[in-house]
Amino acid sequence: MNKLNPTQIAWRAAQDIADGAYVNLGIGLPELVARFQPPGRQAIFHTENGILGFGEAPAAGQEDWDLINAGKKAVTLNPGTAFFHHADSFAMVRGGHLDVAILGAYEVAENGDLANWSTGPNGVPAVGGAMDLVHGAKRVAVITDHITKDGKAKLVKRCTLPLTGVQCVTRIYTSLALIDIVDAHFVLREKLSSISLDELQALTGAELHVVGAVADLIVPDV
Amino acid sequence: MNKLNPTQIAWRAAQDIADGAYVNLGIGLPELVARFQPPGRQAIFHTENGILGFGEAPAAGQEDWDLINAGKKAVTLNPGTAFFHHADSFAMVRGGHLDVAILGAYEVAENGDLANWSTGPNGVPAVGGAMDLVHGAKRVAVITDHITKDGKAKLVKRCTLPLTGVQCVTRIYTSLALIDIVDAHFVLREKLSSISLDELQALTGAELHVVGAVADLIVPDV
Amino acid sequence: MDKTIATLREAVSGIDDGMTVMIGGFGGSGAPIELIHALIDRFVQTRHPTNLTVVNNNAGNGHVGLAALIEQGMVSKLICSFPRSADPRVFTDLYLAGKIELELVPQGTLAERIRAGGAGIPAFYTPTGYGTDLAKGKPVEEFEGRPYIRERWLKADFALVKAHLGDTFGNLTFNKAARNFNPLMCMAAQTTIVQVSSIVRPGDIDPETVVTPGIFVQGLVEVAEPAQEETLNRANAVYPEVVQ
Amino acid sequence: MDKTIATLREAVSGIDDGMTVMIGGFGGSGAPIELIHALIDRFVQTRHPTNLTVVNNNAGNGHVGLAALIEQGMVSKLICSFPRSADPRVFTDLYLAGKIELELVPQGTLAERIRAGGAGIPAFYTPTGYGTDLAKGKPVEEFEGRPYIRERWLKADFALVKAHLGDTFGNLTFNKAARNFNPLMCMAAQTTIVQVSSIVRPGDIDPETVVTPGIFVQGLVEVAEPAQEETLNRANAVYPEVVQ
Repeated sequence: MNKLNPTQIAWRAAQDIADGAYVNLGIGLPELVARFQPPGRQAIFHTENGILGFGEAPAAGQEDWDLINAGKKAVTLNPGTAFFHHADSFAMVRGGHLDVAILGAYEVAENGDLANWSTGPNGVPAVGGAMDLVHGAKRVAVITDHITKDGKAKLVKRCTLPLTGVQCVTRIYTSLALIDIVDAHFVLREKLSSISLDELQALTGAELHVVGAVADLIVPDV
Repeated sequence: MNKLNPTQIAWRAAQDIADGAYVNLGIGLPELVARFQPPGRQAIFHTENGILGFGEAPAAGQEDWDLINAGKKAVTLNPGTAFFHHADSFAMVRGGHLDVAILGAYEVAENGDLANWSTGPNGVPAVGGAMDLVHGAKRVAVITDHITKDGKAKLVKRCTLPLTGVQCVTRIYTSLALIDIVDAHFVLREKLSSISLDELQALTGAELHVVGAVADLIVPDV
Repeated sequence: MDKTIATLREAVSGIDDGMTVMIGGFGGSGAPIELIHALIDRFVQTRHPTNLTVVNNNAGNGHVGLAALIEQGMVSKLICSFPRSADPRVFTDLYLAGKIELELVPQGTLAERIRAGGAGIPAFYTPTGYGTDLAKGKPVEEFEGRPYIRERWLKADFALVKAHLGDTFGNLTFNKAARNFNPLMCMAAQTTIVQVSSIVRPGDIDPETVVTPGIFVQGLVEVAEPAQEETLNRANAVYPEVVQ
Repeated sequence: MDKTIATLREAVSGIDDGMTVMIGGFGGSGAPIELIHALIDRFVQTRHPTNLTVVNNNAGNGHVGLAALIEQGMVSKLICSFPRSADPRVFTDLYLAGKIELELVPQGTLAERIRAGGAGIPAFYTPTGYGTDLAKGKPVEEFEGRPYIRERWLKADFALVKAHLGDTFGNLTFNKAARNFNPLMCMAAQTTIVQVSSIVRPGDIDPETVVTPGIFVQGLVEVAEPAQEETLNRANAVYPEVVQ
């Protein structure tokens, strides 16, 4: 099946970030979003561990291990950075000061519920800042493959995995489509032209609503 | 009647402040305490508006009006000062980090209740930081004249004026005596040798208990 | 991105009738006198904004700054801890005449309520005020054997704040004890407007020394030599100046 | 007054069996490796302290620092947000064997609970975690139409913290993002012990740039060139070193 690679999903998500936006990117796939700021726009990236305005990864061997992001990867500084402690950092999050948080997902439900921190009772649970981010940012978006590796729907009617937050996600960027959550419904905004609505619906665990035109999801080779 | 002047009461209170103690002094009479640090001891003074370690008043004409205390009087800086915002300042207070707060009083009750912010419903009420200080400092002491200007007791059985805090005062430095509050009783520790216990009791609105020896309250001419 | 606003007039143009406005400062230190006066200028010309709820530690001193704002009749309610000053006549007269509402809040509770508003904490418990008149009607709860009262967050439509340096991203430093309520109010307002002595480029402020990160600031206006309330009052200044 | 402590050994000498110890850092950045190792040294010699409750964002990485403390069996309970790392074997094995208790707390809630402990706020409401497994058993309350859960403060007997500069009064600065939980833990512990790269005189730190005022610090020990957890782990270091 023709689908976007993770970098392409990240590219699409990056197009919706305004100039000057304050953005938190989850660990892993969401981190790719920072690579694709459209020309003329500069977002300011927040990391939970107390940096606003960090930059790209340093060259290997140039790491300063006191200058890391939430994923504990080394970063660099852009001009205009600020450092702060964890309580101030989460005041930014919880207080609604971030414009957007872009997170990964195990499951997203049509009512906006998100599950992205625990795959169940086995192993060691770890939550980090995800539960804070979903209730803090003005807009919570998810970027994810449309289905799991073994072909199950990740966009579902109700989450089966432990929740990260209730009714918090408003937009989902997948490998096949761009879907908004409106009034507890999935509303299809864009899809790859190579997939039909019926095919997409078959890969989605809850009804896809169409309100007005569905645009083609067009992404460059990145 | 022979009694201590305000400066002498302040001198006595200062003798109980340990080296390195963090101290908040209320506006007015308590401010005098800072003048009498015993030799070899250095207390660090906290002011609600965000300074730890301020020093004496500047010479007239040398004021920096961004460098003031809670009474809005100009101060100077000692080496080792820190500035911080109001929430951090009251975290110090409410969080129990101050060793002692020394406050003025309209009335103190034998159960430790303090009234020092309102003389009743007339005029404009103003509370400032007093209500925070009484519940924050490890030790809350009062310095006050023993009786009001018109001869009424300030040390009372129950406060009649609006309370600043309940059961918060543990020591009272007056113009005649030094009294601790223990298990909701006034316990007399020191008194001027020129006044008898009966005379002192007559000027006090609740019973003075004597537990062990009562020392002479001896203060230099300051 | 550049958060610079060209003029004081433009900086206060978004404040409408009935809004809640936090005004920084403790007495005169950290008080954004020029922003307040710009708001008065607008009122003198347009009769707006009015019916404001103002949050400040005090109630003004003399006839400049916050006192002048109150004197113009623009403020219908004041939330503060200490409405006394060397010259509190303006507030006192209106208050005793029943023409301005007062919500008196202990100073530490005021600071914490503002921080809570900025930090997304709708309510918290504090020992401050328990058993006093200022706790009347507030929920009480015991934790570990000690009673506490519940206080609510405080938020605002606008904050008018004074800082020292600000870069164009809105990162701020403050001058000495002029910090006080200013960084908290930056967090708690929908729109925070800051007057700074100097607007500098991103990178000109050491990231270790930023007190208020730019995320809490929406607009900056440069006032190179700000007036100090105490100095104005010692000169018996009145705002707006009475034209002879 | 001089809060300097001469040796690492002396700096950790007050920590007893069963105590709650906050340990600063986020992963390796800001982690007080030398203080932790001094505590391990004491345990190796005396079999104390043990049965500790440790508060940290993580659960250690590799076999140094916090991971080594856990590996020694000194920790009976961990309160953290993210017990995963590049090499989490030490914690994972003990946890899956039921030999260490875990209290998992969302990261922002963990930070706020620690700050609340330091600020005398016994409880507060947060939206974080509402409707999730981590909110089970916690009181829920609605404010302005939105549900929140109530969280309690977190305090400790000791905090072990890493800072950059410290003056003899205990005023501290931190290095970049090594700040993280450190200033909060300084507030929330009965006794805060700080390792700093350099102890300086009062006045050597600009009062505008002090991050943690000395009132929150009880003892300072100088560790001029502190080890970094990531560097140790890349060298496959183990603490205590196995003597051949």
